[in-house]
Amino acid sequence: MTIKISTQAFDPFHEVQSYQSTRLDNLGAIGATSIFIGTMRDFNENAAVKGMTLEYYPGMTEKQLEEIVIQAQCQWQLIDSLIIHRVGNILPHESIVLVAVWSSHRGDAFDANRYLMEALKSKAPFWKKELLITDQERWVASNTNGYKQKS
Amino acid sequence: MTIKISTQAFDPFHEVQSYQSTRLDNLGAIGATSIFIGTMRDFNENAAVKGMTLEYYPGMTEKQLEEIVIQAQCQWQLIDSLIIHRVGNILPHESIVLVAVWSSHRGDAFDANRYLMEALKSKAPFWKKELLITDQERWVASNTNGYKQKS
Amino acid sequence: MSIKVRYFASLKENLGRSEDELTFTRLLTAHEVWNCANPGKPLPGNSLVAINMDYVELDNLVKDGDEVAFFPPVTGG
Amino acid sequence: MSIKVRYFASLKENLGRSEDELTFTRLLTAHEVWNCANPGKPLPGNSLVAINMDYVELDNLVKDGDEVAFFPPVTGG
Repeated sequence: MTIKISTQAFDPFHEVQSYQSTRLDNLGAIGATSIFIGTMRDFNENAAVKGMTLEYYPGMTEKQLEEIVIQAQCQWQLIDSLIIHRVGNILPHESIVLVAVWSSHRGDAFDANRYLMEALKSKAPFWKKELLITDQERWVASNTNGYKQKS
Repeated sequence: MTIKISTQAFDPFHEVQSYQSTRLDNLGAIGATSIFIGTMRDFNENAAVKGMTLEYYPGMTEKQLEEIVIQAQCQWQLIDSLIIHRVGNILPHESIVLVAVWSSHRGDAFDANRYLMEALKSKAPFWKKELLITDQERWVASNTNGYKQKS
Repeated sequence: MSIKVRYFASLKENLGRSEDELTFTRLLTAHEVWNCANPGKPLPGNSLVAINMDYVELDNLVKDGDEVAFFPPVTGG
Repeated sequence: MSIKVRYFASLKENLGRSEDELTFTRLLTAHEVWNCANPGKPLPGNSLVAINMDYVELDNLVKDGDEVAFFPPVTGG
């Protein structure tokens, strides 16, 4: 399990590939890798967005993420997992979050990845403030529930 | 939508990154990227495996994959998707399948990716024959249902 | 009526050939095509059947020029 | 009893400060800590509360040396 808070832009593909080649020693057991990348859009709730600031609670954020990963490890058989979350000033197209899960079987990889993302979005103390192209600033009010079906 | 059958080993991270940078023009709309990579393990059903041959039905395989993607596009709002499936002789650690889905929202990306993988495994005509370390060959009998909860 | 029959994976291996070109004078179902092409060898119960690369049921009728394929459960991904 | 109180995101911005160091002579709940630190400013109804970086309910008691944090719903990911 590795959790990183990144103040710099990161390349999610490079991070996953590098983690896989340097940190995982039982590659032969890996049958399934599930990767989720959350990216900053240039729109949100009907407004054009030109930037974002991500605040967090140093210490608590890492602690909550670790607890989330431990919960996932209790529920699914995982070989390893990597979470990277960006903080600070972010531009459209940049990666906000990466969740990668390695497992022997796809069910575990898919379900754990989904769980990690939903738990992260509901429990990890991060807060987004958007800078609109009108130069108006606004805090994002709350995260949606990603499991919910859209109408 | 892009579907590739690959007779050569492929690097899934390179493929996704290259597709994203050259084929997707509305990057600002992408909020969620879900990637699944199926990799050849060095074990299966309690036996050590040293190689695999993947047979397919040229023409029908592509046709079925296209229909699966069209079904996914009807059910979820997707920006683009990429499926690459390996055929021929494969070694442990090599990638067998890549499914990447780009969307504005994570629910669509997660659900569509999962659907594509399950539909691929139940409908796309591919057949695996394993070469065990004992030099015995055996056809894989059937795919499991990845949605089913393990006991 | 001219029909192309194709076999894949373990079915192909067990039959020792990958395809047949057959001519019939009457309409046949996919299952009858199998039986005529492989007398005395029942089609394994879990087999899948496609006509012109679409999945069909065993009792689907086969038309002139069709490609009928028989294969075991798929195991890709 | 010495308590550190922290505020994040819109709460911090609305209060105009990120933390308080408070001293009390009796046991307080997290909610009472807020009220003592911010008299006349009710805690917004959707606020979350943590003591020593674990989520707690508003009526949880705060101990000497604890760090109490108040913040709006989280919006990461």
